[in-house]
Amino acid sequence: MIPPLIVLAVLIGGWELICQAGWVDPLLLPAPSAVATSLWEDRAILGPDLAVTTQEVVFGLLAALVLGIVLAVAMHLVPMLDRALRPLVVGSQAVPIPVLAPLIVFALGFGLAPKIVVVALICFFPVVVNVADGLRDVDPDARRVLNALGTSRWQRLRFLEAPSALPAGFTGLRIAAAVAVIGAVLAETAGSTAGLGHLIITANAQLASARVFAATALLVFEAVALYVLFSALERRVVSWSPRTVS
Amino acid sequence: MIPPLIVLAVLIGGWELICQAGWVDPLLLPAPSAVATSLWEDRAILGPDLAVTTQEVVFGLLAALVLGIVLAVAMHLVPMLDRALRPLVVGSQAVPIPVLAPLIVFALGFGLAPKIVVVALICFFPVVVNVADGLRDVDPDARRVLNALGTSRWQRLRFLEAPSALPAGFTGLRIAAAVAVIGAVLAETAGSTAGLGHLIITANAQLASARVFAATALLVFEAVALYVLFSALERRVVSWSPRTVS
Amino acid sequence: GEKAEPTGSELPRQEPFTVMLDYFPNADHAGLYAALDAGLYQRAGLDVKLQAPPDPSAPLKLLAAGKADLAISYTPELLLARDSGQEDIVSVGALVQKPLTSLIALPSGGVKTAKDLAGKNVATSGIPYQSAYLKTILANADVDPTSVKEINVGFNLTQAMLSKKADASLGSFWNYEGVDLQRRDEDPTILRMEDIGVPTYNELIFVARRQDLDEAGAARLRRFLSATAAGHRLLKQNPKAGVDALLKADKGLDAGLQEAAIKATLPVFFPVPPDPEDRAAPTTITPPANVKDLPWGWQEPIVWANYERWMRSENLLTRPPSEASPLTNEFLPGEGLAESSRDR
Amino acid sequence: MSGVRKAYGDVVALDGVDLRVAAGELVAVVGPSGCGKSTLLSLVCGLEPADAGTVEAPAAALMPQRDGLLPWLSALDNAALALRVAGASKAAAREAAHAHFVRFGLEGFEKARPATLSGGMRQRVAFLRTLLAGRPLLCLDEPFGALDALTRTQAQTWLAEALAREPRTVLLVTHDVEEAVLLADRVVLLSQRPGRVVSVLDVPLARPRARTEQAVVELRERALAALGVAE
Amino acid sequence: MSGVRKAYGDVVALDGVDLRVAAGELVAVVGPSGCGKSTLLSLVCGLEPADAGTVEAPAAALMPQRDGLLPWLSALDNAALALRVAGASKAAAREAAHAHFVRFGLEGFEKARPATLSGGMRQRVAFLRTLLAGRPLLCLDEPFGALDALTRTQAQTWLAEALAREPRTVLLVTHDVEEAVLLADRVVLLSQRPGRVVSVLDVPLARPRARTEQAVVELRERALAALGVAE
Ligand SMILES: Nc1ncnc2c1ncn2[C@@H]1O[C@H](COP(=O)(O)OP(=O)(O)OP(=O)(O)O)[C@@H](O)[C@H]1O
Ligand SMILES: Nc1ncnc2c1ncn2[C@@H]1O[C@H](COP(=O)(O)OP(=O)(O)OP(=O)(O)O)[C@@H](O)[C@H]1O
Ligand SMILES: [Mg+2]
Ligand SMILES: [Mg+2]
Repeated sequence: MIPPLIVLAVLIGGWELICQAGWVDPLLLPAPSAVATSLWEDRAILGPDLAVTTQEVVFGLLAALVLGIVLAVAMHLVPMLDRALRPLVVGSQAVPIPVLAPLIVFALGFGLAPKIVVVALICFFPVVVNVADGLRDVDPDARRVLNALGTSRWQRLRFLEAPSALPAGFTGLRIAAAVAVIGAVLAETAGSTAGLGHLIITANAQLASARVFAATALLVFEAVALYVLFSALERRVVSWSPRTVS
Repeated sequence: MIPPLIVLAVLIGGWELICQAGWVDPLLLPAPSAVATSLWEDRAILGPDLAVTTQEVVFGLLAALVLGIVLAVAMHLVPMLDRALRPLVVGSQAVPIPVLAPLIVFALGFGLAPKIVVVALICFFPVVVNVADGLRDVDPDARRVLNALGTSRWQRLRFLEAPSALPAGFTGLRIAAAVAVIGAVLAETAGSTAGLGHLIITANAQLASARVFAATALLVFEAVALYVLFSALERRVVSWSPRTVS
Repeated sequence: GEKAEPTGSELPRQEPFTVMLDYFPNADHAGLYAALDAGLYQRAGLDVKLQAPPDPSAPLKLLAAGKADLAISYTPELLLARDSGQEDIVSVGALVQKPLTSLIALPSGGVKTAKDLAGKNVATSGIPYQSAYLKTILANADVDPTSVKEINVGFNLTQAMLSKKADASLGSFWNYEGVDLQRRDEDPTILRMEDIGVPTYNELIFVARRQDLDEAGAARLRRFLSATAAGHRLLKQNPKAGVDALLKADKGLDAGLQEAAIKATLPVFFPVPPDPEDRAAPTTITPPANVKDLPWGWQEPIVWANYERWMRSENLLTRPPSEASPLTNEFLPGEGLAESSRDR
Repeated sequence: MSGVRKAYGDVVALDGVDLRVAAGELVAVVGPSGCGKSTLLSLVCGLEPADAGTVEAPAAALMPQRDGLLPWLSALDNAALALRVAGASKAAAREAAHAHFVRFGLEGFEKARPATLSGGMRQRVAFLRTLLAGRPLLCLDEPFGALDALTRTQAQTWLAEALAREPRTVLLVTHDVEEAVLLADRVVLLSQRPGRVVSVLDVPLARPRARTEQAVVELRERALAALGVAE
Repeated sequence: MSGVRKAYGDVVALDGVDLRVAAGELVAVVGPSGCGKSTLLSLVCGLEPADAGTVEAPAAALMPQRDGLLPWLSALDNAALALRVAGASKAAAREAAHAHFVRFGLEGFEKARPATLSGGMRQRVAFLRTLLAGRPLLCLDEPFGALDALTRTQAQTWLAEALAREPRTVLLVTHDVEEAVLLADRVVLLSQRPGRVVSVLDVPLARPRARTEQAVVELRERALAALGVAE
């Protein structure tokens, strides 16, 4: 717990100094003290927006998880599907939100659904890639044992490949958790009336930089919290792996 | 090669049908034929912008690769550093570009540098996480052999941990390659005079949807090409792993 | 935002009516929110939904795709859309009569007039017609265009000036960013487009699809515009009402800034008599010549024609002019009932 | 299996191997390291196709040379894996496997992950897993290679008993000629790579056999001689 | 090493083990599976701390029970690994390792990845790697467990020769009592877990020793008896 706090303290201290010294216009970079003040004073605004964003993140992440795993498994089971879909999956990551947003709005309107879609679109990719890679990183001897037993494809997946993929899957999940937050922000910039991303845009347009940074601080905190949560889950679930043992 | 082409053909065919049937307004979703026409007719505009974006992507990706590996190795070698920096690394992924952009512009102006920074910021994360995880997924027996030989920390890294981390590292690299393109677009939306992201903004403002989609098609193509490139590299480099053998 | 309203039995049947805003709710929309908050739409039998768009170019796309009954957009944007084949969409009223887009500079930039732009960096947001504004402004001020560096900074116009990477910016609104900077004592120089050589135009307009304007659609639109006009009259009497209504929609808005912006914008929410001395003003005005009779939302066809000609001269429009007019005033309050189409 | 040939690139692992194993027979395969014994089992288990010749075999359970235990399962669950795969419930499979844990000196290690087991313990778990699979054919690749004399004798005895109770066909790869002679009905001797059948020794002795029995010692020496091990 | 105790949770692997090995001596450690032999080597190599007692040992090279080959290196590079680690150039290390490849029946497999090697070949590569480390102390954990009689005899001979040329201290864990008697100066017999030293047999025989020598057979039987293997 201590090292990150020290780093944080040093970082914030230096930042405050830079701002106090007047090297940067406070409209560009507000002092941490101003951000802290905004965190407190604007809590009535920040709180509900944080709740909205968190909701988008949680649902989006869940959707990404399910979608990512299902897709990775399907691609793993049917190599043809892998070859057919992987370019699409990769390509999906290169479509800019401004291009996509009107289409998503057209299809889904303005509620929670389009936000979940955007978050899921951004998060499912590291999950798919890591899980698909993990499913193939199987101990050849264990594979031989199960193959010799005449196991069904499904059994090999269940008893061998799925557990083998867990560590890599968690790597992907942690990446997804960290980027889910920014996904929600992107989704909100594409038309929304609430959420921290929305707040940042309106605050930015009003040059309320302390509030912008206060919202950003919450986003950062949320990303770190999610990452830590999934790390903890990983330590429990993947207890056999050298990465958690050593 | 065949399955992705079939899927692509079906997809584009369906899309064309939907557009021809007039279900969607061409402003919202231009027909593939219109996009193809734009690809051809606007090639004098698209070409140079593609070159600019590619340059940003390549340099940003290289920077992310170096930064990501150095950081992951440093965090691996000094656990204290890991604990201190990981929250920052994770948190860095939650800072929205609109918040960051003014600061980057303030520090770096409008040239190539800020784009490289943004691309690198987005791409280094999957590299760090995957490499750091990979460095720990080491065969315990091999570790014992090297430990017993009284190897230095550096030697263990070089002979044992670094090669062990290669497969996971390539997973991260492929993810990074796929998202690098969108990183460049994001960077360009925060201020630029060229590049496909810039083109998309201007074309969008002119409601030139076909051109927007033509630029998007190039982005998608570039992401897929980079991914395929790194996959091929991986097959050569990580030739011992079950993921590439089987 | 429900106030104490007439009881349900007195209300007409509510028809859903979706309006796609041009941007997140802000002072420009104060009249609409005031009308909404005062129950004017409800009384007009409209269940109005004011919807922020995914991005400023999306409202026309979503309107064309039938996802809204009405969209708020920009004159150049509409003309571009029509140029790309969307001849079915038409401007049915002006929300803001004048350009809001302006050339803004901070004292550090050393730009007081358009002439001072020589040798400077100008930040724009990369929208082609705004780049064309800059060209026109420079030509108008006899400044060598090659001496001016245009840098596209996306959404960071003000920040680019604050970080001293740009000496001036073209693209922010005088009634919003301009007012904000003034309130912060940044002492901005604000030059409005129509004052420095760009033909005047209606910055924000209401756009509809002609195909939606059958008898029932037209009736709905008339009721909407009439209620919106009333909302703006409310706003004129009491700008605070607009602030309260806006803040109900978005608590993140700064009440002081919104009020100042609304007050600054009030004059351009309503049609004003053209100043004969104004170079940018149309030389003639279509009847009714009596300015008092100009209804709220009035669009001056000559202004539009001038602006369209300018766009064409800048190669922003490529297709030959269309048969169908890009605007109609026939759905404005008090208009169009007697004469079917005044603008033809 | 007849006329079987298998090559990996330039390396010919097996060349022209004919082998017929009767049901219920225990055939030991002995041969120099790298001569293709493990490859032979792979072919029999249908894990790889032969390059030439035909292989026919019933459903088999394989115990590979490097145990192939699943690191995320406990010792008990690893032993019970084949039962789970065959459709048994988790509880039933565990119970069935646990019945043998005391006998195999694995008591108290039911919940231990493979990584925390000793080399010999891992081997015993893998052996148990293979036997419990209940397949008509067992392919055992050096099943007792890491066991000390005592534990090995116990395991051998146990295998003999299990086979007596419930006859199975066994293909036993071992580098230990003595073990082959003690357990097998026939001993197949393979040549240096590419592996060919050099000779087949019948072991017509009654069971249980003792290490020191004259006939056992004699056969062992004959086999060793055939393999070229100098006296 | 004196009074050493090592426990993993509830499992006591070693308890009160005293062992003194003179420089240049070859001591074989024999004991039932799971009695803590591998653990003993870990402690000697300094891989884990003892819970009680003291361990003193010179720089060692370890050959673990499961070879621990690096899958990304060729057989040659795996064998040469210790040399590389000691600072040799890639070319020099390869050359040094290659000199032994023919002798070990690994010729032609220089470039093969461990995954394509047979079990016995892997073991030989690991053995080579350990010897080439040039450490004063060798800790060999079942170095020949996967080798057939012929290859094993060759490897044993080779080890004996290498030691004669360049004396080293060797701690040899084996489950094969015969091997222990053939190679060692002393044989340390460990009890069932928790491992304790049951007895130490001196092997005062001249080398080379033959498997069939009377003294060898006798010592072997004594050791087996001490371990409780019924005749
Ligand atoms: N997957 C593979 N790819 C390439 N070569 C292989 C593969 N598997 C085995 N070989 C080669 O085939 C030959 C026979 O290997 P096999 O494992 O069958 O030997 P073995 O008789 O089991 O030896 P040991 O007693 O040492 O285990 C060896 O030379 C080995 O290198
Ligand atoms: N890392 C570990 N964690 C927990 N328990 C362990 C660990 N390593 C060894 N043990 C336990 O310590 C005991 C001794 O193990 P060790 O590997 O030393 O036995 P061994 O004498 O080498 O046996 P074998 O001849 O079967 O290889 C075993 O019961 C084993 O389960
Ligand atoms: Mg083998
Ligand atoms: Mg051991």
